[in-house]
Amino acid sequence: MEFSKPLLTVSPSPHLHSGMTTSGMMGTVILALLPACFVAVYLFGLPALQVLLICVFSAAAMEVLWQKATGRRVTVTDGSAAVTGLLVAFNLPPSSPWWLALLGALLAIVVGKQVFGGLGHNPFNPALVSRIVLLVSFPTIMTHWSAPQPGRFFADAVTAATPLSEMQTTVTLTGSLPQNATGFPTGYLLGNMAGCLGEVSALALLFGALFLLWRRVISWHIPVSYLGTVIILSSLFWVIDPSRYPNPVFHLLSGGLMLGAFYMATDLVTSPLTGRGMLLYGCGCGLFTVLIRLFGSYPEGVAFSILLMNAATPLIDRYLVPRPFGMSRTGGLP
Amino acid sequence: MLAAVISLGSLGCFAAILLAMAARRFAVKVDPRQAALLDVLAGANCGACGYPGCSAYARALVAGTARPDLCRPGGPETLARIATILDIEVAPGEPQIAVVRCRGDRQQSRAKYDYQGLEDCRAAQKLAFGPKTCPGGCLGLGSCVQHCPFGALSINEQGLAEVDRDRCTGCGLCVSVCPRQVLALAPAGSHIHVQCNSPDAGRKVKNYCHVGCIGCRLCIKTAPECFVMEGFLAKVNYGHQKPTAMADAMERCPHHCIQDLAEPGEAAPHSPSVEERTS
Amino acid sequence: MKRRSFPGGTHPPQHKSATADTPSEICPLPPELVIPLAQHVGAPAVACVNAGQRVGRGQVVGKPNGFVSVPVHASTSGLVVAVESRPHPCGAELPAVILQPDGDDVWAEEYLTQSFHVLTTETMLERIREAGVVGMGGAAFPTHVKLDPPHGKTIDTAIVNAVECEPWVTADRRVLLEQRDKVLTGLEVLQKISGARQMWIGLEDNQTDVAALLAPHCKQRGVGIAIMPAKYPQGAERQIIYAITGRRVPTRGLPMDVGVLVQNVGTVAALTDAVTRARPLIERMVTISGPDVARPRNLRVRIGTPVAHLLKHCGLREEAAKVLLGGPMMGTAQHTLAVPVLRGTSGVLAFRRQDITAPAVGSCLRCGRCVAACPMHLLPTFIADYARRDALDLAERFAARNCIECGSCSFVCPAGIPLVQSIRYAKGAILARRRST
Amino acid sequence: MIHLLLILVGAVLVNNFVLARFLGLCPFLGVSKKVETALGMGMAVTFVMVVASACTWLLQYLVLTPFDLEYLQTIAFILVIATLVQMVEMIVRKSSPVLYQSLGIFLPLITTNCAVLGLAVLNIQQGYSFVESLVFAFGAAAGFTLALVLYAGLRERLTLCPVPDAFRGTSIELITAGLLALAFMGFAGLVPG
Repeated sequence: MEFSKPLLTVSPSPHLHSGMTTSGMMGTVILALLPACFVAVYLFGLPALQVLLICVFSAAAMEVLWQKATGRRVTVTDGSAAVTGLLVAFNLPPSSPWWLALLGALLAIVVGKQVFGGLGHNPFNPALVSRIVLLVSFPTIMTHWSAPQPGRFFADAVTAATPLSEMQTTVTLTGSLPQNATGFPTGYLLGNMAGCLGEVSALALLFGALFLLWRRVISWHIPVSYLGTVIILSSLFWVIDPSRYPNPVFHLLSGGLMLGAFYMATDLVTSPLTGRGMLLYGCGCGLFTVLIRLFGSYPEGVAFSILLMNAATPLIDRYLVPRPFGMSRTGGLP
Repeated sequence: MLAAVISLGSLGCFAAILLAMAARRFAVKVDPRQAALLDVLAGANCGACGYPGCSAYARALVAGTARPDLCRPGGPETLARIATILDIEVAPGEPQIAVVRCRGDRQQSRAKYDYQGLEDCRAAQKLAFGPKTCPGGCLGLGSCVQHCPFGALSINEQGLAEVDRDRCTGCGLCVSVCPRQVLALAPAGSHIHVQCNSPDAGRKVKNYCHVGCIGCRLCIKTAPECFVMEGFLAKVNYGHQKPTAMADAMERCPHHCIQDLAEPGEAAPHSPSVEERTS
Repeated sequence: MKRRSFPGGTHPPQHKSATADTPSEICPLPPELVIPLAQHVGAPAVACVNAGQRVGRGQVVGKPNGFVSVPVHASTSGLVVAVESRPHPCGAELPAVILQPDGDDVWAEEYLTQSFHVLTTETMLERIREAGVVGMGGAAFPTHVKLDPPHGKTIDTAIVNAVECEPWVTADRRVLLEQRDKVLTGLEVLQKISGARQMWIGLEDNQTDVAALLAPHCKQRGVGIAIMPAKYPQGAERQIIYAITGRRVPTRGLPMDVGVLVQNVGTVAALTDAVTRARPLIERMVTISGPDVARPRNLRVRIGTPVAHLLKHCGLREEAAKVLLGGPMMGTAQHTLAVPVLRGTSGVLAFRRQDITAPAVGSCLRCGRCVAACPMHLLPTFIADYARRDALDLAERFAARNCIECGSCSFVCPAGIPLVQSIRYAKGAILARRRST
Repeated sequence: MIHLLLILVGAVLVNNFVLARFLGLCPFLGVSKKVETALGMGMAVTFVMVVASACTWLLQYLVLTPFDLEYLQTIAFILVIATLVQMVEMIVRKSSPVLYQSLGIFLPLITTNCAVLGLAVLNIQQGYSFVESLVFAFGAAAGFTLALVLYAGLRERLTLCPVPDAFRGTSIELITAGLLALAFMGFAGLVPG
């Protein structure tokens, strides 16, 4: 009597799958980030390429090492470590030393993600955790910016200030805005400013973001509510005192707002699940970003505000539960 | 110095009066036995007693609405202490242990279909009543392992559940979790068990399992009263065990479903106390 | 023509072209019919024939048992071989009448054609019940019960559900094209019994050709055609009601609570036979399709025909690795091909080994796709997570019991988590707990 | 008004008692397993803080300063706070046994909670007026509650995570708390002074 004849497969319904998998989504994100990568290398030359490569590969390597060491299934092929690595690189100054890039990737993968149990369990955006830890630990290196030198790959770095830090310094010293923050700096669209490796070219980021929206990897809720809140709030201040507060276009294009709104705040794991939750989350991000940029002692508030709203995500998910279809308004959840 | 003493003294007096008044106004009575009970309960919050956690059970005990012998992980020792606290008399029950009543692993028994889905027996049982042809066989997807609060269960390489006799406290949680009642509680002192749970007649069992009970009654003929039939399935009569006769029956069982689960180091396949009480 | 839909849902690939425009064929009788006594929601019928007895086509072989129950009929004339337990599509072995066709296929009695206009509602309901008409979209709920709402509930809108949102399945489309007159008469019967003032036929926008064919006839009868975007699960009762009428069926309620009656196209066609000719429901349209089927098509199949016979008739490319009854989103996978076609079976789909590779199960990304897809506005990932941890209270608080098990969440989950299976388990466990307390 | 608002925002966000001043860490780590409990604890602390700062302010400026007894500040404040907490405990126990049970040992521990004493002392050090000190107390308590509830939400999620064995329990909770504090660093400088 032999029991090994081929059997029919029985599985629970549904028996179809959309085909969109975790690795597929991560691959799409990487594709969307590529234009910004090219722009970064074009603007900042070889050092930027070095930072990008170190971050991506060390993030992947860290993930493999950690999962091997803790005896878990190695899931580096899902691409999430590579995405994290890329985003870490995007959040570093383009001329960061190699060890900073390495440390950043390590922090993101280990402290940001794996200690919580890996993909899907981290409460905070790993790349931002790494950025903030580095910013607090190495304030000088992390605020040492170089000016973009388009197409000059081997040029020596020229120190420059980011538009936001320049604004902060000038406002603190003189009480009014510097030259560059009073107009509508459309030059920033193409990346003609100093800043983190990946945040400088709003156009390249927007291009990738449209791709992500089209592929439905991210939904419109967070970017729209985030950017909308920033625009409304900054317009409000600008109307009150245009000589003291910069216009909304400056807010949108300078600093990491585009990167934050489309790629960091929309991080699937650390943002709310429901549409309403995402809207609230985006509004919170926008509010804190403007407050910190205008009144805080840090020139840039995107990273902090997203981390803060990450912390609020469990509460948002808990209290903004959608009303089931057909349940009365008064009924609520039993 | 004097000012300090006076001011702090009067402040203290004032506070004392305030507190005294509040204590009277907001007095709450609590039975001190409840705290004492909570201390002696096992503290695993396993829920085997049927209450959501140890403190709920303690409250029910004090209220007199719960039986005192429900804390299985605590065993007779806890029972005795509960009895002391509540000042009641109880007879200690026999400690129990979970037994896996199936030996039909992948080689020995027929699979009904290829299962794809959650690693959970109860979910799999809902798909065409489980991926094994035998309606009583262990599915080996580990629902019991996930639920055991003491880490006493595991799924072995052949895809069958296994009980670690040292860790099992006989709380019975796995018994209630298993969708096919493969796991059952038996006296911890007994070592010989019928390791089959198939309700089907022998003709059917032979068709899907090499090690299932076929209801041949050979064990009952060899060791009368030590075994009983329930439908087509032989069971050990735990209240009436004779080790030698049972060992004989074990030898003669054509499908080897009567098994001695004693650890290699352990002595007799039964405890003398069982013998004493039954004789 | 309205064009509305419902919030949520997904877009699975259609795969309908293989069978959509091929005329249906009559399936030859199998050597043995397995006619289960439980083919509907409610109490199973009780066998009223014995082994060795000769029966005519359409003869009652199982008597209804209670109000929510319908009789079961012999699908052809022949010899009752046995009344015994046989594999049933639900997975268990359940009592069935085993019938050996004699090939003559003669009706047990003559059925006369009669206009329904002269019949009373009671007579019509009785005939519907005697004919064993049940919901043929898959739920198999006895139609006479649905048409006879308790006192105090009035029906003002009747909807014929021709939204076939399950991929591959085209049976309803073929019924609509080939049995148009039956469907239209059935509509009138439906209107007369329910007293509905508004009548709708609901179609997806991939069926505009059917809509165009129906339009003149519907206009004549005052029946509206509602075209809805092709989206899954547009054909689910609550979703189609919302799309057409804008009414939301209360969570614990039924369509009749908002004055709506929904009937599947096949059921409506069966109503005509039942009422005007008093003929029992012994045959239905079944789509035989799937990547493994060599000659996919729609067949008019006698109830009780084993799946193995159908697949043999249509041919398999290679040995089937997975066979479904119903559509791929809500159908059930079978562990044996001995199971018969029931009144509620709309499709038989066969898949090869390479078609059924499930995505690797990872951990939840919290991407919210399941939330966006859920037509019931639930949080599938939360409920499934709580179900896996046996936190039934939390699962219930997040309205697990409202899940309609449409499968949209599992379909879109990038981590390949079998969400529906977990939620289904939670639903069962919650119900069991309610019963025990 | 602006001035009071700044004090409030400063106390809630910028100089958050838990995440920036690191006061009251004991209940922060102890009573944050569930959001409901955290909210209850936050309410209790808010009540104690506001009443305590009123009492201690009055005590300071009506008793201690006029009689040159400032050196008794600490002990007198502790006495007042201890009394208050005892009363809160009795009231909670009577009015909400469930909350009492879940707050457990941490209710009496508010007595020795450095956050309450710290608040009373800070009030005097900053030279706040009576109204200012009340606003400051409320802000500090709201900040404490905010941090506690945020942290409780995070911890509820943590219990569902397959954290590596080495990091289970307090270890991962402290990492989370650290990251939360890092996020709050962004508020630095938001309110001058």
